[in-house]
Amino acid sequence: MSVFVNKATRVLVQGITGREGSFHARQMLEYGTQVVGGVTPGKGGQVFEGKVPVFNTVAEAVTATGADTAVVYVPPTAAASALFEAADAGISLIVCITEGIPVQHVARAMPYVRARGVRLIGPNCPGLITPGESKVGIIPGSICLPGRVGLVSRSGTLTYEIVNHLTKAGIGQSTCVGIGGDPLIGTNFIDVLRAFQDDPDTDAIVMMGEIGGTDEQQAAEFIKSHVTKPVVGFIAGQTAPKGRRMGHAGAIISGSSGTAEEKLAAFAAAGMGIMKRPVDVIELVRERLK
Amino acid sequence: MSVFVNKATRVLVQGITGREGSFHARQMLEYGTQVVGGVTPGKGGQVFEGKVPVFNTVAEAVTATGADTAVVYVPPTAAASALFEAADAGISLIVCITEGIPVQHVARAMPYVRARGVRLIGPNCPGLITPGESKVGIIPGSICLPGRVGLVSRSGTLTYEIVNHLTKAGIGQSTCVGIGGDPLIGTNFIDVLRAFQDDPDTDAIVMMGEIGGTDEQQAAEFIKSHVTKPVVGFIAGQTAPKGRRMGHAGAIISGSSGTAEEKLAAFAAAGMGIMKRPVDVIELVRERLK
Amino acid sequence: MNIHEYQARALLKAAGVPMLDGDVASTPPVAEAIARRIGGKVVVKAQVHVGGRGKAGGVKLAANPGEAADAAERILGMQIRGLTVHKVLVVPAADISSEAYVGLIMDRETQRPVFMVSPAGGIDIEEVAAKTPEKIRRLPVDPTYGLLPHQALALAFFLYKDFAQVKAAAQIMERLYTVFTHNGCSLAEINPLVTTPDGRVLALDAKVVIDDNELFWRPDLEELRDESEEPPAEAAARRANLSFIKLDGNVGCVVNGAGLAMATMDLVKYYGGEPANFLDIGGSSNPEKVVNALKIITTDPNVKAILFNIFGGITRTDDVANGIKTALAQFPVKVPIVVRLTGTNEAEAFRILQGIGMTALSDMDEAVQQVVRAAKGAA
Amino acid sequence: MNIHEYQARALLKAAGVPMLDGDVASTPPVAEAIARRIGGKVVVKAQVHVGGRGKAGGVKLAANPGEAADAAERILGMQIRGLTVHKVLVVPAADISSEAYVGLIMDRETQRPVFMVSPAGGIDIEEVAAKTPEKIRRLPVDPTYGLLPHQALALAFFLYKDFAQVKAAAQIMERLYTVFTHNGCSLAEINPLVTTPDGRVLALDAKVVIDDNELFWRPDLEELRDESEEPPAEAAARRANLSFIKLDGNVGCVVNGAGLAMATMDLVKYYGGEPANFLDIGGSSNPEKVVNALKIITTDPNVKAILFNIFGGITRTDDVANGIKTALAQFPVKVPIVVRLTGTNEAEAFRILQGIGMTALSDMDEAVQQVVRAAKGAA
Repeated sequence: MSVFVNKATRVLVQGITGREGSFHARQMLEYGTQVVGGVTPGKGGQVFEGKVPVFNTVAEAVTATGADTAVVYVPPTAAASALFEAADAGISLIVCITEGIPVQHVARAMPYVRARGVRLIGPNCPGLITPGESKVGIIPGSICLPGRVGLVSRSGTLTYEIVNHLTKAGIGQSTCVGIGGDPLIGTNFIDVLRAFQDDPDTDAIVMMGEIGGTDEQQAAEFIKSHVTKPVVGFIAGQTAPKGRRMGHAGAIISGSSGTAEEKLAAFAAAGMGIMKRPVDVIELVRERLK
Repeated sequence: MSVFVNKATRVLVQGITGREGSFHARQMLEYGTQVVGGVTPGKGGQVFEGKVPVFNTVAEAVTATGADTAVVYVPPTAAASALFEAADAGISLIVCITEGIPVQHVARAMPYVRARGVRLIGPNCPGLITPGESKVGIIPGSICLPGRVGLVSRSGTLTYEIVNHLTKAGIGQSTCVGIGGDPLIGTNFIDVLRAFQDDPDTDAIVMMGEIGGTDEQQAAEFIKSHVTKPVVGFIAGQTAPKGRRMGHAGAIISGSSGTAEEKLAAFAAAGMGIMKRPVDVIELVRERLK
Repeated sequence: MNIHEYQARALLKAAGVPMLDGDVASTPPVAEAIARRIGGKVVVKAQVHVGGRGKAGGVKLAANPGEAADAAERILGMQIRGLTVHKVLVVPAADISSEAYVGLIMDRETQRPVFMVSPAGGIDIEEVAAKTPEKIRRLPVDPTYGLLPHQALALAFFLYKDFAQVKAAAQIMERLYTVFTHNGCSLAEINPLVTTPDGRVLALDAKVVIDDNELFWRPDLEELRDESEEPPAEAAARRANLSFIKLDGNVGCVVNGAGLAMATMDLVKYYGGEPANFLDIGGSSNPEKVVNALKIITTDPNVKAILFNIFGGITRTDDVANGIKTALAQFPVKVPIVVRLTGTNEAEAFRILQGIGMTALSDMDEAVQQVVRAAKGAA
Repeated sequence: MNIHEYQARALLKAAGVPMLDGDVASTPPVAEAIARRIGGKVVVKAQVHVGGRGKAGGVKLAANPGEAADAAERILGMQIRGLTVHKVLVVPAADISSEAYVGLIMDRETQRPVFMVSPAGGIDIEEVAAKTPEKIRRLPVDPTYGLLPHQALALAFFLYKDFAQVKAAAQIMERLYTVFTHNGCSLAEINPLVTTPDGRVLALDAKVVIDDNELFWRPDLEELRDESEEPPAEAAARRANLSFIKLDGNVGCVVNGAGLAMATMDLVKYYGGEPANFLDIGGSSNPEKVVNALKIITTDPNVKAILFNIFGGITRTDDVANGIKTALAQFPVKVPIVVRLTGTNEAEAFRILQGIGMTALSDMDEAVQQVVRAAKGAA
């Protein structure tokens, strides 16, 4: 099985007629994701790829299609508004791919989304995929293999690198979740770890963190006390200098806080397997699946 | 017994050093209300009437005194802020006496107060009194008599008039609640009716409404389906012209809505006793208490 | 507080709501000059705080500046529902493709500002609500977030198909919301919101009502008040911090508390009289307020008898008695006064009144019956 | 984005935060003129985007205009942690009674703006937090309501006893919050917030960091950027929409994705090399970005070998291969290039590279080991 999305997930694409949105909507359709509708204000009535109806508003789209999940590809200027709209329309899972949303806009949208009981993944994330069932976002379907290892990560291509190692080694994945590289994100490591722990079809978990913040340290605490399944971890940014933003808005060592060292120490204290290199994931997971 | 306040209620007076606040704080103390503290920013450390400590903030006052109820006498310019402050400090009942708060300020404070699970009575109300136990607000204690009739009203002196009739006739009250004359109020008729219905020591209910809005009509619906105790009602403003605000910001007939006629019709449909004159309360209640 | 259409237009314009050009005039020559500046056909509209101006002849079309002057001549000074027209608004006669309604009110039930929009504009929205409710869309706005962009867009899609017009209307709604919140409005509406043949979306007529409670700390809004729109007695009462409304009866009423004041009027009616006014002297009475109240009531020639109904709580009844005493010393009151007092310091109050040869009652029904008899006897 | 103290002061001043007079100078005569206008003792402060200016000699007291000119002379052109001082701020030397700290940051954990205030100001707040946490009060602000008046007052009571100062400080915090929200800040702080012997409360030094994501639609804020504060290569990268940070090693890295870029640097180190940079070409690569990336990396004389590590997802690896081909045709690259490509269109990418005599690897570890060897061989 899986967490958050599966073959029953009915996906709405916000920004389906845009450059990014249309490209990834096609990719999702090809993968077999149930893309039931798209939203672009002013383009209601169009049909995307000959089969996906386009609506002016999310509310209309939800009424017409019964969508439960929205994936957001709109530009950063409109993205916070897209979150408010999806939450208002009764969507239960929002996956926000958009990068570059001002953090204060996200801070304002977050309580609105939460108050409506909606799960937000991202922003600035690659989305998630349950191999063989549903891909919501931009993770390449071709590198994934159905299986029983759950992945959660703050980054995009680094996730692909590690998924790729697992797949090539014949180790499949239950769900791969990219939670995003921004300082404020809707779903954090702990939320996903809890879901994997509760998922009867996940046997082991791989977690990829990076420098900045204390999410990994808190996740390690959570693992120590609440996760009985084996967890293998990686931290990117061991060679990063202090005080410089390493691409991701969230990847920054402030003062003495958020270093790779303190995160790895927390992993070790939680009894996690620690990858020194991405490729180490294969052996570490294999040992733990025995 | 009673609803909302009783002899265990620990009251904080916001604006205790002001003209209104100090006058009524004294009246409450005389009545036997447990006034445990007062708040006036900048006057922290003073002692009111030789026994009530004054604090700079509600949070400090709550920590020091264990107050659970706040009564607000601050001027309208500061009143909305006083509501935010009391709600933040963990007060569970706020009674706002202040008149003249802009309705949009109240609209902004309301969800904040609600989200913290706080009951707000008012604004622009005379407060409430459980005769012989606790008076929180400005209802004159001298006209009340402990007993088993619950009163709820949108107005002040009209309530006194009716309480006075009851007391003179030897009919005591469980609690008298003035919910206020503004268009937006924290506690409405239904909230109080529900409390009286659930109060084992209230046998009958007197409800005094006035023109404007639809609260009385909704209350009548509620009574029809949820209140088994006898209810006697009054509507002030049968001679009021349309479109003019009759003193209270809430007492205004807009278009064809909010007239005394429609309210009295709703009362009749709910099987309530209807007072044509305030003095009628005596006979109507007496009949129903037999 | 009601304000004039031209004032409402100014508030909307300041917030960036697109509207037709136009200006206000107090004389026909000024109206003519405005019409000349605008060019083409204009509409001349009476500025009064009542509805139904059109039916009353207060709105006229003028084909040229001369006609505009004539129209202003006829409208200025006109009485509409008892109010004299002192100003006219002159606006271009817009070439209109469609009329919609966009309104924002503070709603008691949801306790939020509520948008109401309808593609059926230009007419009374209450009528639309009653007859074709499917033509109205309502949206309660969470005041902590304000009107969100997607909400404005959804409302605008209910009005228009063309996306450029949808976007224009959504922006107008966002700006109307700003007008509403920045000016403490209890109502702000555009009726009609029109589209022109060249596709523009414009506010044609605007109405704004400001929450009276907002005026305490917003002197700039208080300045929008037009006292000529109020009966002089009501303006005088307002300045004296009294809540007063003139009615057609002959029993003057001075009461403390709005609910009791209404109940007193109702009881006057119940006992066969007709109240001459609503008057609430408020909670913390002082003798001065009583003096002012008596002054205002006695200016009404219809008043044949006056009733004081005071339930002393915060209000000290001796203050009221002193006020009566002071007033009677200052000016003669030629009609009978019936005083009902009970509560705080009533013994002292009775003594004060006895001192000037008056007696007071303590029962409300008795007092009302007495004043009704007095008014009838005098009439 | 960091901005200078004098720019932060201007933002605070515009929001009504009281502060001492002062102005910025690029030359000693201007500094002297400012000191003369201010009168009395002044402080001359280097304007650079790093901390520890005082210890580095970048802050000097001047008793008169002449001394201010001397101080400016010595500070301008000075190097502080690798940055050249181009401007100095001249402010009065305030007579100070107390120093407090007031800061506002966007907090990851509470996901809200968080106020931090301390009566122990003027020093590093992290030090206060570590050594005397009881001297710091934190308050997360709900962004939907903003900083509420009672919250500002409670924070101010933590700093001061005198109620006039409490009110002044509360107002300053409300205004600092406005600066924070209106300018998309991730940090806005006043350190120290001082009281003067005559009882005033003033902001003495201010620091503001603006969220990079805010700059897209706020060109007015983008104008506050001082490119002289950035290494030229980083400024060039930013203009080319590349995320680039220069480091001290000799292995240049071109990667798609920030996480993979960091992991690549880490792996270079793991295999005994030293990364020369962080460089993320982003998700939707195009050949132009690759050309710019190579241009920027090759300007660093320390770079002895270059590694491309591309995991094709959205990024098409053939775009990257084409970018390499174009770059090599445009300018010579004198150091060895190791290319690792996998994913979208990798067959085509391999073909393109073969066409220009290059080979590519598909394994990351192998590629990193190879580039480390190449860099060592060249060194």
